Amino acid sequence: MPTLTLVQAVNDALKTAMRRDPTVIHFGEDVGPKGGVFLASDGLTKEFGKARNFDTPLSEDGIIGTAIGMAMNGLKPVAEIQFQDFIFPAFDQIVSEAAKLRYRSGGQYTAPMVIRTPYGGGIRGGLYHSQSGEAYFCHTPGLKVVVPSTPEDAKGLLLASIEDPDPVLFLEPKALYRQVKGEVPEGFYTTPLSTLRTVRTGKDVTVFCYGAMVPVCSKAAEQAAEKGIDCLIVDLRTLLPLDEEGVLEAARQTGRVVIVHEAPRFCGFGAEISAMIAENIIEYMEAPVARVTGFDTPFPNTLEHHYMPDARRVLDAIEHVAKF
Amino acid sequence: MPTLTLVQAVNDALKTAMRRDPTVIHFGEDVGPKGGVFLASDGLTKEFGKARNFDTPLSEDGIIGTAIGMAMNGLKPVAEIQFQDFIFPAFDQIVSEAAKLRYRSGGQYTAPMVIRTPYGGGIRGGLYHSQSGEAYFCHTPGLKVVVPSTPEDAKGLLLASIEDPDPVLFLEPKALYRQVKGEVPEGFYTTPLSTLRTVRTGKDVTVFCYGAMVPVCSKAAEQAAEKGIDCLIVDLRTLLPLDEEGVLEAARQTGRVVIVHEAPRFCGFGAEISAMIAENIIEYMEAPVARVTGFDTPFPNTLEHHYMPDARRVLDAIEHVAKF
Amino acid sequence: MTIAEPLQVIAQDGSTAGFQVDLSNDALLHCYRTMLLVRAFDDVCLKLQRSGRIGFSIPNKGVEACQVGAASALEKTDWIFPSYRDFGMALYHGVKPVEMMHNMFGNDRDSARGRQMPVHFSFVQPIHFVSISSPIGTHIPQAVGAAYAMKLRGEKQVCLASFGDGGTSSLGFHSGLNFAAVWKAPVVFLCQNNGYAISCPSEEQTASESYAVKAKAYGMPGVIVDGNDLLAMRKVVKEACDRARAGGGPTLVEAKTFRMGGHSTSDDPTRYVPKELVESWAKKDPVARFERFLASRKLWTPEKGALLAEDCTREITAAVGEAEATPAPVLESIFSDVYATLPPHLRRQGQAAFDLAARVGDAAAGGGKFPL
Amino acid sequence: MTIAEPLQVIAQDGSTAGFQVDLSNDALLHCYRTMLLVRAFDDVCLKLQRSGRIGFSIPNKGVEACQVGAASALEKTDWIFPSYRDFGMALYHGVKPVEMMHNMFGNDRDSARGRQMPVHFSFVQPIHFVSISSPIGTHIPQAVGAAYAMKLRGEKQVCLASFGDGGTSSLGFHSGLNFAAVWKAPVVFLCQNNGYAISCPSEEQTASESYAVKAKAYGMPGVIVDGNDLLAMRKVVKEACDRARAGGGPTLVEAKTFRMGGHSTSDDPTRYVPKELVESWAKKDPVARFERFLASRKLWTPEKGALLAEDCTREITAAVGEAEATPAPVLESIFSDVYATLPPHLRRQGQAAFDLAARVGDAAAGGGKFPL
Ligand SMILES: Cc1ncc(C[n+]2csc(CCOP(=O)(O)OP(=O)(O)O)c2C)c(N)n1
Ligand SMILES: Cc1ncc(C[n+]2csc(CCOP(=O)(O)OP(=O)(O)O)c2C)c(N)n1
Ligand SMILES: [Mg+2]
Ligand SMILES: [Mg+2]
Repeated sequence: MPTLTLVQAVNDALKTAMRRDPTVIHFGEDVGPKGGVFLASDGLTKEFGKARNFDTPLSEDGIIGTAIGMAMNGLKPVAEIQFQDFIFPAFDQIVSEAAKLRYRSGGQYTAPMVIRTPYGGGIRGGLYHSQSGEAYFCHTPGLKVVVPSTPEDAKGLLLASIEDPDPVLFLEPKALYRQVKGEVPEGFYTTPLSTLRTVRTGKDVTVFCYGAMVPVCSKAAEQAAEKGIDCLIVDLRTLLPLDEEGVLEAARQTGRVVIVHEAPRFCGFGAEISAMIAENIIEYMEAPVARVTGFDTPFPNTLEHHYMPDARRVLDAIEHVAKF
Repeated sequence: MPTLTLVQAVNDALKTAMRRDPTVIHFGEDVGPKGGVFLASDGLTKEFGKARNFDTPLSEDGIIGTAIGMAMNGLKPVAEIQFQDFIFPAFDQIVSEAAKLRYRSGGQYTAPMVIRTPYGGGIRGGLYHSQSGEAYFCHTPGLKVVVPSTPEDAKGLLLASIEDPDPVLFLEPKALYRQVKGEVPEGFYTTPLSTLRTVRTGKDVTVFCYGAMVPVCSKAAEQAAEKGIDCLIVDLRTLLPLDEEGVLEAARQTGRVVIVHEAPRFCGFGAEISAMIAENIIEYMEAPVARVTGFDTPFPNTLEHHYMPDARRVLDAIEHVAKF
Repeated sequence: MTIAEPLQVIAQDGSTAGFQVDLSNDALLHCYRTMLLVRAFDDVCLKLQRSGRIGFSIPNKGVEACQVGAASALEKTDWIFPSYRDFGMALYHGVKPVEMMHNMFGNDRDSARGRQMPVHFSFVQPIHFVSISSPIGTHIPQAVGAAYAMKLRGEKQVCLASFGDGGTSSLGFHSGLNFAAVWKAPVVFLCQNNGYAISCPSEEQTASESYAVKAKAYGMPGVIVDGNDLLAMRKVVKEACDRARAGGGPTLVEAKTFRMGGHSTSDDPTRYVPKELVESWAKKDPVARFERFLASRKLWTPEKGALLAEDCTREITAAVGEAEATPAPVLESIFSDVYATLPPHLRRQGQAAFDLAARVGDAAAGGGKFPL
Repeated sequence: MTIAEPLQVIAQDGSTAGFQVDLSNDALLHCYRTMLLVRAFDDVCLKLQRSGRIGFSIPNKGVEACQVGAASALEKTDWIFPSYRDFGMALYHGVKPVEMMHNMFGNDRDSARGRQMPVHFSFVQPIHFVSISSPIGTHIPQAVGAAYAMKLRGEKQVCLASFGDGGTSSLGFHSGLNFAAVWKAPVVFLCQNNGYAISCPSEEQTASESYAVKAKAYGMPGVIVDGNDLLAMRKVVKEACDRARAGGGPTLVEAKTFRMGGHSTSDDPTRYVPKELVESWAKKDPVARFERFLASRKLWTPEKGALLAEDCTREITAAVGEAEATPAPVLESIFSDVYATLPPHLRRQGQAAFDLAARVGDAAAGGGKFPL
């Protein structure tokens, strides 16, 4: 099996999908000759031609709006939004249109499509090249929201998203694009959506995380282990529809929970996990349900390493709930 | 004191603000001669002229984008979005721009402005005239989010929002526009933002709600009282920044909590309340923290009375946590 | 190729001055009957709304020729991306009034199962009449995407994207027309300029000399046509379709017409429309004009017209009977069609809703076990 | 009034064929020095970026005349709504390079206190140079709103909204130009058409015959100007400002220029820009052209130019020294300026962050008590 970085795995997934299915097309800003600002679409135009991988004018509304129309009419569009921060001009198309099309037409029209976009901090991108907007989308019935954290999952989940009959927002942790490497099976395979990945088993504290926070939590768990605290780490992978049973099961196993994400805390995704626990299994909890998150501020630039949860902050929370 | 409906109180607040401060201007789609589709701006053009109350072209991006520029340059814009469902074309201007302007300019530029918009169900508006999008905005640092539930608060909170130095999203429960009436003080007064309103005191169960759910919860509390359950009802009024201390205090008083909103449950505002409790005062909780919410589906039309929480569903949850 | 004066084929007196009509008598009568059907639908719905039997409807008086003329230029394999005012296009292509009436009542046989407001139709047969969405302009780039798919597959189909004068200010107009022109996608953009966007008159909507001239911003042809002239509409839209099918890319058509009623049954246009304006347009009624044209070909007499109108009213009234007798959707309809398959959390929420409804004996919830 | 051929004042040989220059020799030299300052800023920042001392910068080689010529047409009381490539406008109006360098290093004296990426400047003095935002086009309607405020107060000021060719596809372009024209707001829209939006060439950005022609869609004048010609830029922008001040409403100016470097220091333009294109534009360098013009007036010799360039480099280098020596922002800067006053939840989060940093002895967090 070849060893790929996460962004190479994305590229491999796109090529794999486009080879096996002529209806798959990929487009967005600068994804053509330039190959995308992170090179995720490197080589696609060369192999599949300009009709199946191409640059668009600078309009996210146009990118997603046209993708919906393509999806309605038999294509399998994969649209890139250059940075997740720039998805908001297309918010209406995603939230009002893609997410509600099947519902409002009684299934006569559907929008099976994938929106790929790099999200999150770690590249000194400041306010507008670092955001983690998953909660905006997870509050939107009709969408699916997927976040890989390993090269193998990036490929398997992206292929599963492309196969999926519903619109999928595929959030790629840009901090991990070149930071993580791993073996990736060749050819076509899928990693089923709405399934959790156990990163590490443990009996004392359950840590829920996804995307770029997974390696951070792993590091914190190693440090915790040195202090005698044994962490179960769960990579959520699909945030919507979430495997809620699996989450509750993992929380119950330890009775102590830490939830970690980069996005601001207030009304962030972590709140839902916490609420789910408080609603269903509060009697199993032996400690407060802690959240380690970005602050409730815009994303800063110079001090991003203070803004983003790091192993230090995660460990602190792990110790807090372990000792409670 | 005159008795006004909620929409009349909004109209009164706009007139009061525009009379005392010549920099206040109001605009949006159909707010001019037509007076707004709900008549919230009835009579404004007549009294203040076309330069201070006027119709705009059909572009929410334009409405909010220009409002930001006006606010930067000394005006106090109050912009109406005809239905909250149609705010999404302006999502980028609100989330990327208004909310982040002060931060990204170190306070050199600011956007003191108010976005008024009717939200919520109850008028048989279906998917696109019924939504409650508060959670999208509450996840956005830099914004304030206000939701009145009585005529007196509608006026006082709107005037406070117009006075506020930060951008405020003012969500008006359209179901209550003509449904609730109440005495409203004449002239200028403000109801401070970020303060809670105790609708009803009680010792058994705490119910958190806002907007159109307040009368629903009051009704449920009356029915609960008949069954011997004494409810404390808190109208949150300002969702962001929330009076978190007040919320925790009210939750601690009974140890049993029900949270009610119309919006979908998953990653809805209720999750944050629940998470706050699970994080800070879980040890005081004597029952699961229940949420009564819209379902995780788009908003239906014919069956909206099943979709929206009603006294029946709220009562069910109150009984559930009371008996736990 | 922007035309300053709206293209006209049928003069106000019904004459066509040597114009080569490319429709058979039957086809002409079908156009006529469709306009009457729209009018009957309107009248009946207005009464239903006023008496509280339905919640809402959208009047079309004055714009019937616009819709029907444009629709007549399309093939059944083409796709229509309509605005909420365009149901005449669906009727023209053979959608049955009762299908629409199910939507007006939001009942269980509505294609959207009562999830949408009235007049938000969706059909895939006998023509693709894409699910109407309330947010203005969002369907415009969608039409372009669907057209891109047609082009990629080498099909000779077109998409018609229809919207109002207000719609030209929307985001979708800008992105849609721009993408379409760059891609040379087979789309016809139809702007029905009916004078108002709810209460906003054209001069507050845009400062441009016309709507058609906006085509220049995207590098595509723009044409102005008399929207109350069915044959002119047909001609202009057909030419645009032909060009699109031949690979010539998109066209923007501005049809000048007038909305004789309110924006919707919730609207009171007397607050903002000058009376004289309504009176001046009343003289240009598109149906009467087409009747004069038909009369000039011996296809119409007042008696024939009255009979046909009655027939249309009967058809609509029958549809009302059927739709009103059809039960409301069952509770399950809230939870289905959110995703292709029901995810567990929706199953749980649906089950809870059903249990509660069953416990409190709520008939509307539908009987039996929660079916999903 | 769209002009098909770009307006030119300075011929490639530096001659101006009887054109009435409305700037003093000192003012001409100020324009020249500002262009050199932009070039020096560019060069220094590129080196800083390549050696890892700053993270990012935006090259301006080729577009200096565009920025400086436009800026020279403005009064200090006017407002600039710039794109990230427009810092020459700020330099022209007297913003000190060190103010900018603080931003490039994201230090505590940066007006945005290190919250923004490099080149995202914000100034209120000596001219309003509005905080640059990354999302393309959002500032366009904002400029219109600020201009509406000017108009309402009866001030004779204008807003200049500057953006790229790619920016014309954005939502803000469409809503901004439309609102401005309907309101007759005093705005000048400057589209710097530098050939590319990152890697996207103009022919994939739009099918229109020019960017200036898009003005027609909004009913405002559109003008094309040679963006490498400082005096032509000044003339066209000044005329647009004059019209705006006189109540004549907005103008769209398209400046034809070329981005000689990459989009940013992260970009490799050889992947998509044909070499011949770069070579052809190299011959039209705006600085060299202005030098020939100055020489024709005896204001320039190669020696004088070299001295001035050195002087500029010295000024920039000094700014680097000062900025690099300035400490990073303290932890408090993450939490302040979210709201006018710090809400309790941010106070708690800030305190927790500060406590943790103090506990683990993190120097970057700044010493002492959490100050808010
Ligand atoms: C994005 C959005 N904003 C506002 C509305 C509310 N609204 C519904 S119809 C309408 C006017 C549309 O006017 P026009 O495009 O001219 O179409 P017409 O009704 O005249 O056919 C408005 C403002 C909406 N549906 N969507
Ligand atoms: C809404 C949005 N989408 C995408 C981007 C990423 N992006 C940054 S600059 C740029 C190209 C801008 O091109 P142009 O407007 O021509 O300006 P230039 O850089 O050429 O001066 C893109 C796509 C962005 N900043 N904002
Ligand atoms: Mg209209
Ligand atoms: Mg450019």
